[in-house]
Amino acid sequence: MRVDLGGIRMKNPVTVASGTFGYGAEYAKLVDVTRLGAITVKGIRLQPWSGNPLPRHVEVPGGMVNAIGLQGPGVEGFARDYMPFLRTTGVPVIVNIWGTSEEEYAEVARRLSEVEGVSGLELNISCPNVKEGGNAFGTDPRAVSSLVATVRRATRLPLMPKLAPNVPDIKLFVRAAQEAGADALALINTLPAMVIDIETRRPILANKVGGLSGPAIHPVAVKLVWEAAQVARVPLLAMGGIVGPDEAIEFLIAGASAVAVGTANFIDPTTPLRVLEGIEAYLRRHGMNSVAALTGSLCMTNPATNVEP
Amino acid sequence: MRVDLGGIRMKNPVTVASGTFGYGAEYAKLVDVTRLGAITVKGIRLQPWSGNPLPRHVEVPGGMVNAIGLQGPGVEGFARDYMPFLRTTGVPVIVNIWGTSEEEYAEVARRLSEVEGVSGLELNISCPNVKEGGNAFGTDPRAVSSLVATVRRATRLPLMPKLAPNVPDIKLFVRAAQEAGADALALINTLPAMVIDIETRRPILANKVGGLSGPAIHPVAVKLVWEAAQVARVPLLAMGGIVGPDEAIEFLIAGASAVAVGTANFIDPTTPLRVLEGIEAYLRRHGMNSVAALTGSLCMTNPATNVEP
Amino acid sequence: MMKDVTCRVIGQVPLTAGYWALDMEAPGLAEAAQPGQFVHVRVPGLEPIALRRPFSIFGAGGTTLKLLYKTVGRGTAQMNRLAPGDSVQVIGPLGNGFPLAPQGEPLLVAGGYGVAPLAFLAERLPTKGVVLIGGRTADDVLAVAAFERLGWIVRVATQDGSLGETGLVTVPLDRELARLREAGVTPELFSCGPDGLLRAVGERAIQAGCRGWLSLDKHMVCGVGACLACVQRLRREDGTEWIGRVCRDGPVFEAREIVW
Amino acid sequence: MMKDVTCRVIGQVPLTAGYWALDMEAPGLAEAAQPGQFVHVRVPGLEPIALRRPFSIFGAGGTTLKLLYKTVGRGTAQMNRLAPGDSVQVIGPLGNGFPLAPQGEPLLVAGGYGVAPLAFLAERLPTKGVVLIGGRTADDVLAVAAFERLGWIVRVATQDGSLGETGLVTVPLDRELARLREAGVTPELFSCGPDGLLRAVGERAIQAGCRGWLSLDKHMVCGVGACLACVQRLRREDGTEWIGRVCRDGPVFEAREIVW
Ligand SMILES: Cc1cc2nc3c(=O)[nH]c(=O)nc-3n(C[C@H](O)[C@H](O)[C@H](O)COP(=O)(O)OP(=O)(O)OC[C@H]3O[C@@H](n4cnc5c(N)ncnc54)[C@H](O)[C@@H]3O)c2cc1C
Ligand SMILES: Cc1cc2nc3c(=O)[nH]c(=O)nc-3n(C[C@H](O)[C@H](O)[C@H](O)COP(=O)(O)OP(=O)(O)OC[C@H]3O[C@@H](n4cnc5c(N)ncnc54)[C@H](O)[C@@H]3O)c2cc1C
Ligand SMILES: Cc1cc2nc3c(=O)[nH]c(=O)nc-3n(C[C@H](O)[C@H](O)[C@H](O)COP(=O)(O)O)c2cc1C
Ligand SMILES: Cc1cc2nc3c(=O)[nH]c(=O)nc-3n(C[C@H](O)[C@H](O)[C@H](O)COP(=O)(O)O)c2cc1C
Ligand code: FES
Ligand code: FES
Repeated sequence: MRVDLGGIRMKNPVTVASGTFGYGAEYAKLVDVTRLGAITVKGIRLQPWSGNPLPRHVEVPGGMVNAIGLQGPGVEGFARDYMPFLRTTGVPVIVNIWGTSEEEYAEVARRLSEVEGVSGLELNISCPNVKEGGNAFGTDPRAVSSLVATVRRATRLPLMPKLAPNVPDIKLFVRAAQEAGADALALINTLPAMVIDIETRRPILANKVGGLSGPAIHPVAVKLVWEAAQVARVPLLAMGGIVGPDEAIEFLIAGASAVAVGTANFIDPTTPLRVLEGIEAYLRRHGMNSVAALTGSLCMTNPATNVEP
Repeated sequence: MRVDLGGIRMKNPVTVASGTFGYGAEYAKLVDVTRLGAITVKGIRLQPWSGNPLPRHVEVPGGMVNAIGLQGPGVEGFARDYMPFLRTTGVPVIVNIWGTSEEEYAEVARRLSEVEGVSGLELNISCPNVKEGGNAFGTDPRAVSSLVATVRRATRLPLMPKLAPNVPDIKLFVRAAQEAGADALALINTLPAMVIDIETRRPILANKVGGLSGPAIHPVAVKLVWEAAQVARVPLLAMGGIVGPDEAIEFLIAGASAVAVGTANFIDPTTPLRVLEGIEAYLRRHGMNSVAALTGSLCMTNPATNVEP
Repeated sequence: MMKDVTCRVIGQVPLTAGYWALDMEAPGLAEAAQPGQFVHVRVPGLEPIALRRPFSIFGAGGTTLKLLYKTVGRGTAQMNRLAPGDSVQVIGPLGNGFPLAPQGEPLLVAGGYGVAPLAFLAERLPTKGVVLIGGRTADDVLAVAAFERLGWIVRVATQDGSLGETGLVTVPLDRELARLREAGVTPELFSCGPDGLLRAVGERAIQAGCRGWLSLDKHMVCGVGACLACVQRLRREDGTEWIGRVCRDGPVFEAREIVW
Repeated sequence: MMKDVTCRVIGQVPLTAGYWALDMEAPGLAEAAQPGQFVHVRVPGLEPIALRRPFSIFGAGGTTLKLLYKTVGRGTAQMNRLAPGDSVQVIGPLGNGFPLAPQGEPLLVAGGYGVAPLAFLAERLPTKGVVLIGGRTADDVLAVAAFERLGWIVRVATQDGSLGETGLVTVPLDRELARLREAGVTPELFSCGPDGLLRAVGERAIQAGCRGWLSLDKHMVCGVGACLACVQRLRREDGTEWIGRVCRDGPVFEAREIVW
């Protein structure tokens, strides 16, 4: 079940999605986090950041919309308060990072490179919930290229940009990121979304807009992962709407090397382990001896059918 | 309840989404279609078109993914076989049109301008299910601009481009379309999506990819409608995930002048009429005497709360 | 004339493993139902936006509508929970049924839950004949007693030999056809089942020079012809082809119409 | 120590209009429960991905976990259907409860379903005192008998005057505080209810120079501190501010900690 996610050596292909599993410690009493392939933590910028006002989330059919706004303790706070526990898990730690300028991203990467136990960086260039940083960087291939190149120079850690889903052609971004030195790619982040309270006629989220996650976005994510896989020369970490093994296996077949469980953690914290066991069972049942055998195994020829209209 | 949708005079703000209500006649035995604000028919190109092989749809959480592929009878077939019934309804008929070249779009528009009873054209530049035409036109503002200008020259009918949702900045497309002569704008079309059968490891849809519709996409649609309304000088027709009055009212508050019910027709064909009655009741309850009072009434200041983190 | 009716469940009974017979009060719908037509069911308990499920009409008498269904997925599994008094939204009757004035001696060929429309047909046809029922195992052979009660001769074939003769139902079909041919009787075939069976029945109808009415099972969305999810390439008498909507133009087609 | 437990419903009873008391077998969870802690309930029958709903622990004895809830939306409406024997996934006990060794004379102030944690607290506090219950109408006044059975003095205020005195619960609160002040007794306030009430109670605690324990009701997602949906700006003793997670660092805070 081993997977090498662009230098992040995972003992299995299942991690958690940034922002849905805190800093690993919060769920550790409910889930054996040492069984995860990696732990991906909430987005971190250089300094502590207070995020958006409340309400920060709203439930919608098929998922939720959130606008947490990347609240976090900053690099120092993270290293001091959360890394000690994370190191005890023995599991690779992927840190999701962001900034409001290329320099900030680079500086965060530089500092985290010196923190013991950090295994890789997920570059968040696709958060719909902050004005600067986030989605603005992620929706212009040149900006992605320039940002990834800058951060690349600042660290030797495996670098995994997390692409924005709200683009017409994800392939441009895959190429831009990998040519600029990305070791892996993560997708997808939440879809920009909005929910209005029709009685008050105000947006429910204090931030007005937020990001849609959960099963609602799964078919969109599969399409993007599959499309990305057409041109990706680096491994893909897929996420978006995984609630059990089936959605994860879809991602692997579409071309992902590993998967991350997000929103489902909130409802059933054992989801990542169920997904893991389900993938194992699937591989056994289909006589496959590695995740790699499943990755990108999508067969594009339809079976002979009488289905031509 | 009257609404002027860029020259399409609707007696109320509720229509049906193209492709989900056939050519009006199919549901006429179940629903009093004469009560609709307009009837929007399935996409039509110049010649008959056979669409995609089967399977053409798959059910997913929060909706469905379809890849019908714009099967249709062509302009002549439509005018001959379906317009006679539509004319008897006395309801404005909006024809959804497409082509594989600017010339084809223009020619379809030209011919439909001569068909009695056609009240407006919805320009489908955002269908994810056909190779040419559709989404390719809709994701490049220059292509949109050029196409709309060309079709504009071909017809005096109200022209309503239907924008693609999978773009980082919908405002560019709103501006491009209205500057090129659009009278109204429709959004959103389905989100590009894919579903894989994990046992056969094949895409479920014969077309491989399709479009996600239903409640799953509603918060995404609200965000895009709201954003479009920031720069739109023409009325907006909003759709995506309406299942009852509430989702429709959200769209109106976000800035739409009218709404279209899509996927929900398949589950409950009375949805458009329920939506209509719900909007009426809402206006009454809030002492508003026109739909226009609701359109764009979103209040962006949050109530004073203790919610700063 | 199709209607959107709120039906009340009268009751349902499990038949063989996985198969159920469901009776509902469907006033205004049941009276209009013809054999071969179907209904589109909004399964209570699925998410509000779950698609409707299509089922052939298994029987209709007075205001009672009868369905026979096999539990194959989440919708039918949910239907297992329906209890007397429950409300179910049903659209129907939909589509075009079987012709009820056959020109030949009726020979019915059912595969699995394909017996459903044929049992209703057997009830309404003016003449009785033979019905052939095929299934994988004995569990897939339904409604034998119902056909016999109506005076039909039933022959069963199962692939595993657990009921009737062993093998595909086309084996007794070919025997029946040979018998009728020898007797100089023109048969008229009526079939419902998986595509493979329908195709085989259709080929035999063409070969025998008789009419063969096939009820197609396509995944559906709207059920009324509005969405184009259920299309089938068809051939007109003049040989030109067109694309029909199984829900509206079918689900019953004559063997020669279908371009497989 | 929080646990993810499959609970079995023992039963539930409707209280006043819209309010229910729900008892479940929660082995491993109930034993550890402390007043002021809460549980995170996966409501059966909602879509699989519906968020969990947080509820204060209304009582815990042996392996039995008691909740008291008000029907306010689709989750709680669905909970009304829970029947004995049903399984419910529950995570808990979560958060930090009330201190159980008060320095002053306990004075409890409940608003609506805010009685839930206070009733559990009343059971576990070493000394009895007065509990003030406020509500819009008589229907919003719960658990009076339970408090009285435990030896607490109950005073009720309703906004419409349908039970107890008319007006906000802060009126009897001010009277109680005056009485205690005159008697030279330092009170210790414990409150749960809507933000407006908590704020009013907190202000009075600060004014009276006593401790005031407030249990906050914030919308939650994870319930364990992982998502940052439920944050609250807080003040340390040294005056510096920080952002706490109500689910993990609360839901109970001392009045002076909270930056409203
Ligand atoms: C005209 C017609 C008549 C039918 N009559 C009967 C009948 O009398 N008895 C009976 O048991 N079944 C009948 N079927 C098949 C029945 O519709 C499916 O078995 C049922 O929809 C499966 O639903 P599910 O949720 O249990 O399965 P799932 O596989 O969970 O369903 C997923 C989706 O696929 C569709 N689907 C799955 N299988 C089929 C299928 N075989 N045909 C059409 N759609 C399918 C469902 O409607 C749903 O949209 C008929 C189908 C058609 C088109
Ligand atoms: C720590 C804590 C303890 C609570 N204890 C109790 C209790 O003992 N008894 C009781 O009746 N209620 C209690 N509540 C409130 C209870 O959680 C909500 O009433 C319930 O979640 C409403 O769910 P719904 O689906 O019926 O409402 P909906 O409005 O349909 O819910 C929509 C979403 O909003 C959330 N939500 C709605 N209202 C609240 C609220 N007041 N607080 C938090 N989230 C909310 C829901 O959890 C859900 O995610 C408590 C809340 C918190 C945070
Ligand atoms: C509450 C919440 C917080 C999130 N925070 C972050 C974040 O800090 N950085 C980031 O890159 N993505 C963040 N995401 C996005 C997720 O990592 C993930 O990409 C997305 O939720 C899709 O997966 P899902 O559908 O399984 O939740 C967050 C998502 C949620 C729901
Ligand atoms: C089966 C189906 C067919 C569709 N056909 C068309 C079409 O021909 N032209 C078009 O512009 N949009 C088409 N659409 C998109 C809808 O008009 C609508 O934009 C979309 O479904 C979102 O609305 P909904 O969520 O309410 O369904 C189709 C959608 C569905 C589900
Ligand atoms: S199911 Fe919609 S056209 Fe047949
Ligand atoms: S609910 Fe997730 S941090 Fe409190």
